[in-house]
Amino acid sequence: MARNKIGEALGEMFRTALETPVTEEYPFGKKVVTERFRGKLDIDPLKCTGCSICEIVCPAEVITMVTVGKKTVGTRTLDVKRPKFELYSCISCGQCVDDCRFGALTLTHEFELAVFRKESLRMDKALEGV
Amino acid sequence: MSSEEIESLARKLKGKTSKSMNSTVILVDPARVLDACLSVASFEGFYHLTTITAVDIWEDIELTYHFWKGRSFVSVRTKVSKKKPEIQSIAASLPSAVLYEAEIRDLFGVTFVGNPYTGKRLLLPDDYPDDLPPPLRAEADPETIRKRMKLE
Amino acid sequence: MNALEVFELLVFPGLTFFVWLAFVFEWLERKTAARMQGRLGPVVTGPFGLLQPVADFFKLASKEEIIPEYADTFVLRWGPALYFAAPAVGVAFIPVLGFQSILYQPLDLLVMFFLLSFSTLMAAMLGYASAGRYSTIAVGRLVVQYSSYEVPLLLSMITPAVLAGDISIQGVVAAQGSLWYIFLAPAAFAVFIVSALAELEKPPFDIPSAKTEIVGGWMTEFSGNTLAYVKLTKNLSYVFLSALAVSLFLGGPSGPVIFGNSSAQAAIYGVYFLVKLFAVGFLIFAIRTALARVRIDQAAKLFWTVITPISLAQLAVAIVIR
Amino acid sequence: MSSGKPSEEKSEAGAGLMQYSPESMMPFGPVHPSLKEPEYFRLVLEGEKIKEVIPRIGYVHRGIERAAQERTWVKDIYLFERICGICSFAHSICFTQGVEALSKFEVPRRAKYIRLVVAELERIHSHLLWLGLVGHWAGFDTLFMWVWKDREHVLDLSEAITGNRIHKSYATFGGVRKDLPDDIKDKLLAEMSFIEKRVKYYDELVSSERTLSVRTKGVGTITQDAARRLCPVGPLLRSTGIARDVRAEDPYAAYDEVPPEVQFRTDGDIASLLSLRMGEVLDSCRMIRVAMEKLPSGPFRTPVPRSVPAGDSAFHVEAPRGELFYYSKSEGLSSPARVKIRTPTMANLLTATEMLKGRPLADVPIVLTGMDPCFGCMDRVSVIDLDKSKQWAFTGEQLREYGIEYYRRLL
Repeated sequence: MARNKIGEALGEMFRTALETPVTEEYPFGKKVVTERFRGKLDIDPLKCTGCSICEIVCPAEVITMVTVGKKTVGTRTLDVKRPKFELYSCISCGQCVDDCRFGALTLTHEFELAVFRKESLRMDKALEGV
Repeated sequence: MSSEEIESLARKLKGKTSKSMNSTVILVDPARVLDACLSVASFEGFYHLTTITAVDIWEDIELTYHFWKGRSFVSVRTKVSKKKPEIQSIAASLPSAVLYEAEIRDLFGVTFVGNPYTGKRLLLPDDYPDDLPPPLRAEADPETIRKRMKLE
Repeated sequence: MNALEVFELLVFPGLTFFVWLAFVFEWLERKTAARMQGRLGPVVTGPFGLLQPVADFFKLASKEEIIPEYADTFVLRWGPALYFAAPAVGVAFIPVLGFQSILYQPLDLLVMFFLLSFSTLMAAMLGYASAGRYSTIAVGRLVVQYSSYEVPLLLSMITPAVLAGDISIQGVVAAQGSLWYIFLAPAAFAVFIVSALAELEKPPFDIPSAKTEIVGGWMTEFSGNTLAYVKLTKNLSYVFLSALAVSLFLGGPSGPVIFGNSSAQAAIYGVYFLVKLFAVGFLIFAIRTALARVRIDQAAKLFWTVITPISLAQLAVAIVIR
Repeated sequence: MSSGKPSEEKSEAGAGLMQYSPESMMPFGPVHPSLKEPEYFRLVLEGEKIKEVIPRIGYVHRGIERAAQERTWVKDIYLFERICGICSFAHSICFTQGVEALSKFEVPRRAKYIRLVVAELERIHSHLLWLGLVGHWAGFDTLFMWVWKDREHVLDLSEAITGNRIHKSYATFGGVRKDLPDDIKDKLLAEMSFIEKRVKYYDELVSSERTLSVRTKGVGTITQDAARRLCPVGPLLRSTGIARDVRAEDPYAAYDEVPPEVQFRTDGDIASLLSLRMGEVLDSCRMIRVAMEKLPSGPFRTPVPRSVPAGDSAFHVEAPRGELFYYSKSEGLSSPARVKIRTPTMANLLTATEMLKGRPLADVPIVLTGMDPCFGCMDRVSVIDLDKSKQWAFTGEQLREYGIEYYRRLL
């Protein structure tokens, strides 16, 4: 067994004392996240075609499609749908981003999601865009 | 354990073997489960009982005892009818089965005769209504459970 | 006692000065312990977080006081004041500016013995009075630990008195003019530091107030004012014991004389005293960060079988030298 | 009031065994819903000796196996990933590989290597977390701070590769969702040598620091024949000398091309568990380095049909705490018919309870820390002191201290 003496950690302690501490002063210094960090979901209303794949695929059932208007295709009239997001229960897994063929959805680097009112985490951006 | 040995064991226990993916399964009827497990476990190195899986197949419950060694599983499978969900416990000779059997008793309602676990419940909350069917059974409906236990 | 003496006793080299020092010591300990662990330590309040202990004190003092159901309210109301009094009085016997301490008794080293055991007694009474389950178990361990470190602590304090031939702190300090007793009796200094660690319940002997083991130890049931004063007292006794170590072993404020005996020289003495005080304080919490908590049975064994014989031997050597 | 006398009315005890009167039943354990698998034991005492241990778990039983039956296969990956807050990637690769085996689907070699690298990263962070907790438990907060400071490097690496520190959401059917970032290789190799240097220092520190080694040597020992009988898994099993590791014996992902050196010790106490887990961290660093050298090029993922053909599959992986087992059964629909999950702590739980039988009350917390339950969850105990007929409630830690008091009387 290695020699058994007290105060084994003393040397290392003084070395750490000289190094710069690792605590990040978060509220003051901004936290740098890595490039692939999966933060808050965001949608680009122009690219969204209302195909509702994201609603089907979302594990947390955060997305609901809302009919925002009508359009006629040939003889049939279809209603135009756009997604509405309740981001307070979104788990940022990115499955919808992968499956959206039109690239309308992206995961931003924003992670400060503490809000006073639940409504401010509802995203209806896609609805007005039509 | 080569396939001939498994074949001979299955014939001895009047059971059938079937192959599924990486595990060979020996189907036996409930009375012979104990000595099937014992003989599998006694093969060199097969003593590790990974777990016991219960699956609800409509009118009865299928129990599979998985034993693991090397690159393959050898599993003993049996069916227990829902009308009389009782089977002999193997915990006396394979002590690692105690908790697995207790869990299945909680979630599927299969009582293992002779299981030394003396707690009334292993997993379910104490106020789970006794008259309701155990949760993982097909006929257990989450809505009624939620209402009966006054969960929001 | 004329106005100057009262001022000296209560403000400058006396109570307020040492209470302020207690806050600085707590800050110093938290800051360097953090820095040694790669953390930052208190930063927000005041420059470099210097006012954090003061902020903690006033925050606690303003909090509501919860007295447990079966607690002995009388002891809990007056206990902290007495507990605070022990080091507060002791501090007045330490010479800071020059070789005269404010209060001088011919046998004031014995007063020190009494104050040290009195503060542990008060801690035990407070813990027991608060009738919490954790505190009662903690008081049991506090007494066990006290009984093991008391003998070596006292022995290591007697050694310098024997060397100086005078049982008063002022006398010991004066006798050390030329040669500090740390060189004459190094083992006694080491024993004093280790027993001081046990008295202050700092790791590795923080068993009575072990955070992870019994939540707050004998301080678990305190809240509001009581907790504020008990914490302050622990820091004050930390300063008090370091000051004792300085005066008994490092010659108190003695050091090269620059301005003869004018008031400026007194200031220089004060500076020497402070430097040595911070050195001893730094030594104590360097040890505190480096060691894991020892179990109570190991602590008792360590004290009785190892530390007491050393202090006895050291005393014998001192008598021979004398 | 004699302990253990059978009482008239039907007590807690189930059928068959001698019925225990409620007073002799001592509840020991937490009611801590925030913990993953909070163990709660009812100990039957005879004076100081523990005669019978009845575990009671399920405080966070979220009915995941039932919930899985109502979600599609892809959604289930994100559900199972959230079973454990430390070894979440082990759950997702165990489930995905089980289903890939069921649908006889060949995953590209590069994906297998990437899965190996991320799984070993997770093992390193899980073992470092446990080392820090042991330090904190023994009152040595400096070790706790240092170890968790170095662990940040590993978590930052996971974030760089998968986008999240713990819940990686990275493995999916047919491979992984994103390729390794191209500048990751040298960053990984640099961090691995850093971790190796630090862990070597900790290993040496923990064994030689007197105040620590005296608290871990010969404490909470597990004998080999008990292990053979009770089938514990992972480091707990290997610390008794039986070197069984799923990665070596039944290799999955790229473990057949990058085999692990299975670590094992012989005396089964906490000190050997400590050095065993440190050895595993060093071995993981080595494996990551080898895997990065031999990393094949090619696709990291191939498309997979949504539904899974009928059949069932049993699959297991070596999670940081031991063998994790998934049994999934499909009837060819878009959601699974049944998924059975057996986590390593479940297997080790029985070993811990059996280890407690016949031991004094004092050993309860130490034996359980060795098992490294997902959280050190011995939190509160209420002791019915039969001879003094008083009721105390201690915390688990306080029980630790009571243990020392107990040993002190033996001195």
